[in-house]
Amino acid sequence: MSKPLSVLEEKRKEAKSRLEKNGYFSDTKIYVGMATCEIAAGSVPVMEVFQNELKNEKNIYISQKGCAGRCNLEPTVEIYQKDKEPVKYIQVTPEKAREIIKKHIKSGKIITEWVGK
Amino acid sequence: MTSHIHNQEEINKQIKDFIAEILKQDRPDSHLITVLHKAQELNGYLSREVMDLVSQEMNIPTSTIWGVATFYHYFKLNPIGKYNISVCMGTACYVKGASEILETLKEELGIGVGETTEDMLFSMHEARCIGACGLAPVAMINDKIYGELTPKKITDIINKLRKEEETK
Amino acid sequence: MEKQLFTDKFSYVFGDQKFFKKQKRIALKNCGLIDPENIDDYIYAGGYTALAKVLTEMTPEDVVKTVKDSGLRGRGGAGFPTGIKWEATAKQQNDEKFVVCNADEGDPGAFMDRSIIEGDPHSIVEGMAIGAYAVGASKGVVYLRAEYPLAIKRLQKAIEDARKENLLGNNILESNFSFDMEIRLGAGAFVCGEETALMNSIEGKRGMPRTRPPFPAVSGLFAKPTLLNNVETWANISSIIINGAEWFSSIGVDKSKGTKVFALAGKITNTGLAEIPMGMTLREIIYEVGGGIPNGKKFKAVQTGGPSGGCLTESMLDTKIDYESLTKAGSIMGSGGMIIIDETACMVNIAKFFLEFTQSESCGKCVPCREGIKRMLEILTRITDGEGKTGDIEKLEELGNMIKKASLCGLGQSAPNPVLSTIKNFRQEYEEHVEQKMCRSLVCEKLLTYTINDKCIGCSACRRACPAGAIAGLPKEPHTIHQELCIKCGKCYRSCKFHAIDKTSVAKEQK
Amino acid sequence: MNTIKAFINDKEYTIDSGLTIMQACDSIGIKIPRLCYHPKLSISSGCRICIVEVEGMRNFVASCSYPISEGMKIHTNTDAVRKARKDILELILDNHPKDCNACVRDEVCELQQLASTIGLRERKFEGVRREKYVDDSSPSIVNNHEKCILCGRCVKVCSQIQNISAIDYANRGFDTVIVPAFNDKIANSVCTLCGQCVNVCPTAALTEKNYTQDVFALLNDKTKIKIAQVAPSVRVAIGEAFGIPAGNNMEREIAHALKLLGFDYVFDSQFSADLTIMEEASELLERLNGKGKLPMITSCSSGWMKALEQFHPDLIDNVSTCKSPMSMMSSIVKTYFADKIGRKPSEIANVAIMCCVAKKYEAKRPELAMEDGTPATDYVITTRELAWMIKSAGIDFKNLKGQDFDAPLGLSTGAATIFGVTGGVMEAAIRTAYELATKKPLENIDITAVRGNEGIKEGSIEINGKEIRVAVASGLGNAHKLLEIVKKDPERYHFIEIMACPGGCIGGGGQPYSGIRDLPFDPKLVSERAKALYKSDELNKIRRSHENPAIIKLYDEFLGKPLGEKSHKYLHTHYKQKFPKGIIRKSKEK
Repeated sequence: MSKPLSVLEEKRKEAKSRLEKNGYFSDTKIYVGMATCEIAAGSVPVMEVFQNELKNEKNIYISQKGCAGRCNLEPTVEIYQKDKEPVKYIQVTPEKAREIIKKHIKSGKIITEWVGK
Repeated sequence: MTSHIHNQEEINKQIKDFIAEILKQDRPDSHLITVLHKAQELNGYLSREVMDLVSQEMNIPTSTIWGVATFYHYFKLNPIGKYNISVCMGTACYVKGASEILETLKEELGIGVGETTEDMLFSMHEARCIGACGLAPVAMINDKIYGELTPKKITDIINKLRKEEETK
Repeated sequence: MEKQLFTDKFSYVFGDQKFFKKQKRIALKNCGLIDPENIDDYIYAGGYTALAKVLTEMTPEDVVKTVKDSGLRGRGGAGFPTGIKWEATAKQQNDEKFVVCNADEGDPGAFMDRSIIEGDPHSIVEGMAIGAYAVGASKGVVYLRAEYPLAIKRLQKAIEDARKENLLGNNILESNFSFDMEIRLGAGAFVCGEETALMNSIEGKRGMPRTRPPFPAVSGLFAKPTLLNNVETWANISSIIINGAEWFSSIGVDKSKGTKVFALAGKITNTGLAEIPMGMTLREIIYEVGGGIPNGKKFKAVQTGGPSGGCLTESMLDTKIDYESLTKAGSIMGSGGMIIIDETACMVNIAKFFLEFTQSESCGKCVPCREGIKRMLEILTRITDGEGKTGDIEKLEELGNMIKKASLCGLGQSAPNPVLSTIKNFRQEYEEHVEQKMCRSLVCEKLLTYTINDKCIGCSACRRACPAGAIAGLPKEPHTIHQELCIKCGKCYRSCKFHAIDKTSVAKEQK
Repeated sequence: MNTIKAFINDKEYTIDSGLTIMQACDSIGIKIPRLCYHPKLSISSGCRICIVEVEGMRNFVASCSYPISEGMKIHTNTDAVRKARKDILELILDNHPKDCNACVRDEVCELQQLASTIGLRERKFEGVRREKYVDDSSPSIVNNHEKCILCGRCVKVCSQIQNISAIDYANRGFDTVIVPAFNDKIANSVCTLCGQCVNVCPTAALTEKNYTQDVFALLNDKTKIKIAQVAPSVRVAIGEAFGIPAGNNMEREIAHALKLLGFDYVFDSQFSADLTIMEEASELLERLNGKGKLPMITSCSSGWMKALEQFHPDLIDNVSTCKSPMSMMSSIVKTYFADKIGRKPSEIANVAIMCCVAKKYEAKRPELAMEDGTPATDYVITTRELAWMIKSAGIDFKNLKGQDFDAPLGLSTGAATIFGVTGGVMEAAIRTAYELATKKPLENIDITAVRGNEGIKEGSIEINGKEIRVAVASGLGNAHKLLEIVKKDPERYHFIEIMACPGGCIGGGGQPYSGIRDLPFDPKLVSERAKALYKSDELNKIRRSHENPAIIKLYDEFLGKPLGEKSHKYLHTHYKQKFPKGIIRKSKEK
């Protein structure tokens, strides 16, 4: 009986459609690190900046994420844009976040000096 | 004062309700630590009265409860200050100078580890690693983590909190 | 699912080639890539496929065999073969069994468990459900540190979401298998990382270890057969099920298969979490993944295994990271703390730090640990205070070896390791402290001499700070320290903003 | 039984399977040194003294808990083991005062004995010690933390045997202490002062409150008439303190020794035990006739009385109002007897020699005081304390000729003798109650249903066509269990005997440390003591309390009749709820 696997396949389809509804497949995706360590380094106000300043934007998906393990570079923010390589900003502050929105998200200009290598 | 008494009654009632729920489950005794967490959350610390209440409600001897409460660092047996400072003494923090931070705080606040200032403003504890090693040395004041501390930085933070209190 | 793994995705997403390229991410496969509070994200990324797979096409015996064949060993410290534990628990006949996740991450400086639960909580739920299926358990408990509020919140949400999706509860995914789990909070006791102490704590008691046998597989939580693994171990399970035992055992070396997550901390450029395949050398992880020692300082030692581990020196940097090699070199794998120590650290002081930790965390049940570690700490304290006596080092060794062999649980059995391994590798530093009353790293305050150099501008800050009245000098004129009055508290040094106070330590005449 | 083969010190043995290494070694005559282990209590393996080497194991193994298995190769006496044991013992002693000569347990200390066995000859470590703290708040038990080695036997006996849980471990690591809840004093805790913790303590951390100096001072006080009384179970245990095998009744030697110590009169608590039976049997019959609550529960055990007030206040009306034999005696001495010798009560001092430490507390109960507020019983000393006084006064106890107790309060029956053993009060009461009610002799006065070592016993007897159901519990843990049944089914029994100490008074908290080479509170020892009491009963010509001529005379001359006005005044009392309220852990079901 292949029941559980097929049940899960159904669930995966449902999950996908829910994600879709929430904008998961937008052209721009922003991931802000929100683990304890990231929060300690100041990621909550950074998240707030992205959420507040982009709340009227369509086709942008903002999500939290766990810690990838790069403690001394936190808070980190990744920007995925369709057909482009992801960009990781490190040691992001609210001020930097605003700049990132202005230059990178809205004008497509990566701020290379803030990008982790 | 009446408001305080009323408040205590309310706290006791919440603890009782919480225990009543626990007692419906399997092996209720095993939830003692859960209940003590809840009681501390509601009451601020584990007072004798609160532990007595837990004992009567859960049918666990007070000596057992006292044994458990004194075994675990997390349980506070005395009222704690408005600002509860936990200095992380994890290895990463230690290697990067956590003991200097602790010494500075002792001097600045005039209290030792586990103590509370007379004005009930600050309590100080040593914490095990709070998992912010990248920012070592760190301290947690209530829920907020302060990283990359230096003796000067921590003194400034304390003074800032003091000022805030004065202006209130 | 493709076997080509996660690691590439990490370097793709994060860049950071040097840090990620040498890693192999299995336990951390989703950490930093998905939204931990969204079950859809996990399911969409392939989550719960392993659970569905075992429920669909594997018998419990198959699952146990797969885990056994994979060569996975416990990631919490001792490195006991996981499959053997599973087999032993599965073998027990009992109407009630438990699976337990040890998330009482206690080693100071290790935080991979927190990171996994905060970054990928469903991997634990899924791993435990698979384990429960394999051993015939219907209840799971995660024993989680109360100091990790965010992890508690995320795991709680994961459990609730999984229940809603029928990934926990009765007849999971319409199979005959039912399983549910709950979180129990610790309350701040390092010893509760020891499995029997942990079970006592879940039972609401003082977290004191029990004697073994009986082992948990026979009589564990509530005296029922219990399968207990740590967070990182559970996080490996779904990948092993999906990719097979052979795939997992192809990673790593000899008796140590797969990967291990290390928390890099201390004097290292890239602090953080790195999951590396077993068999990598210490040198590779420190200098390549970790980026070496910052500020141009010299490497002195690497401490692995937390308070139960040991310190390894420069000459041991080519040691491979696997259970046996680390043990042979005089340390342990432990839960994966890796503290890099540079030349500014005093090894006697480091040993004292770890011993202070274990001494304050001893539960007090058995004599060797309760009384013995206290005595060792007293001896170490007097050594670092300049009051060491000839023979003290030998006493430390005698006590340390006895405590290791006679203590009741793993805490006591390993507590002397940092002392014994530093005596072994840095005996000269100990001897300098004892015989010459000198600390070459300028760490042990009582062995220092404080003097004022010509940077002094006469601000008097040090004079005011000195509790012994040992500093004299007129305002705006260079001050001096009267050595015979100095109590070596270091307050002047901390109070000076002009780097005008020097610390030195020189060999005193031998008595 | 299945057997296995194992090697102990290189010799092969066939051993019953299912044993621990320690039990296996015991069975072949090798006694591994041990400290925290106690066969009646759960095993914690904390002291690590009993470690052995097992081939193939990296670490030492605690023999008390490790099961022996087929082919195991065990070494109990290698250099490594001996050295480690020495180090461990030294660590214990480093945190223990070095005042053995000034210690009340000098020469009867398990720790001291162990040091000698292990051969500790040098001290290497030293360091800070546990803080000095003495809790002498209660009149019965003193807790000296400085001498505590945290073996935990007291905690276990208090929770596992007595189900009182007055004390537990608190704090942790080096700061661990054993204390009542909230670091309270014993006097303010739920402790019933039964003294079982004292019995199992290997050191002087828990001892009775010692009144020997007061008693010596009293004996030198020429203005007082000094009167001693001796409890039944003292006489069958005191010999052990002088190396006389257990199970010898030394009552004549005790009476002689007390005279030599300077007591003016030496009376027997067995006399007042007979008196207690007169009152209690009558009270039972009254209650059976509808006057008062049933089941009636005995009241002579002081530890049980404190447990009643703190743990079972709802049963206060079920408990007999009779004072204990000790308090009856003191009362009668200071009234009836004082009159007889023409002295004022204030000129008389009563010293009770008891097997019990709770009796020290009973003596201080205000409700038992004389009319002027002074205590009826001036001092209570334990069997242990008396043994020490005898030694200290240079009395050659073993070789005393012996003498009788003084008349008239020294004459007793066999029924009174068996008060010292669990079931004895019940048996004595039935003998009298039956005959008082039926006016016929009881055919078989050995009521075996209530004899024996079991914690809970039950039986029944027909009195005037009515079945009287009785139950007996010894040890407070068993008492709680029995009372749980009673609370659910109040009709089940008519009469219940409860003794706080396991085995009854012979297992009391004041009995001699039962030979430091053996185990304190050894069940075998307790049954030897019991046998001696039953034997004395058997040998006594008078075996029914109501046939004691001195008792009959006492009623004639002074009291009138049982439950009469004077009886109520001098022989009965009352109880009331005390705090803190105790918690009884439910016995585990399933």
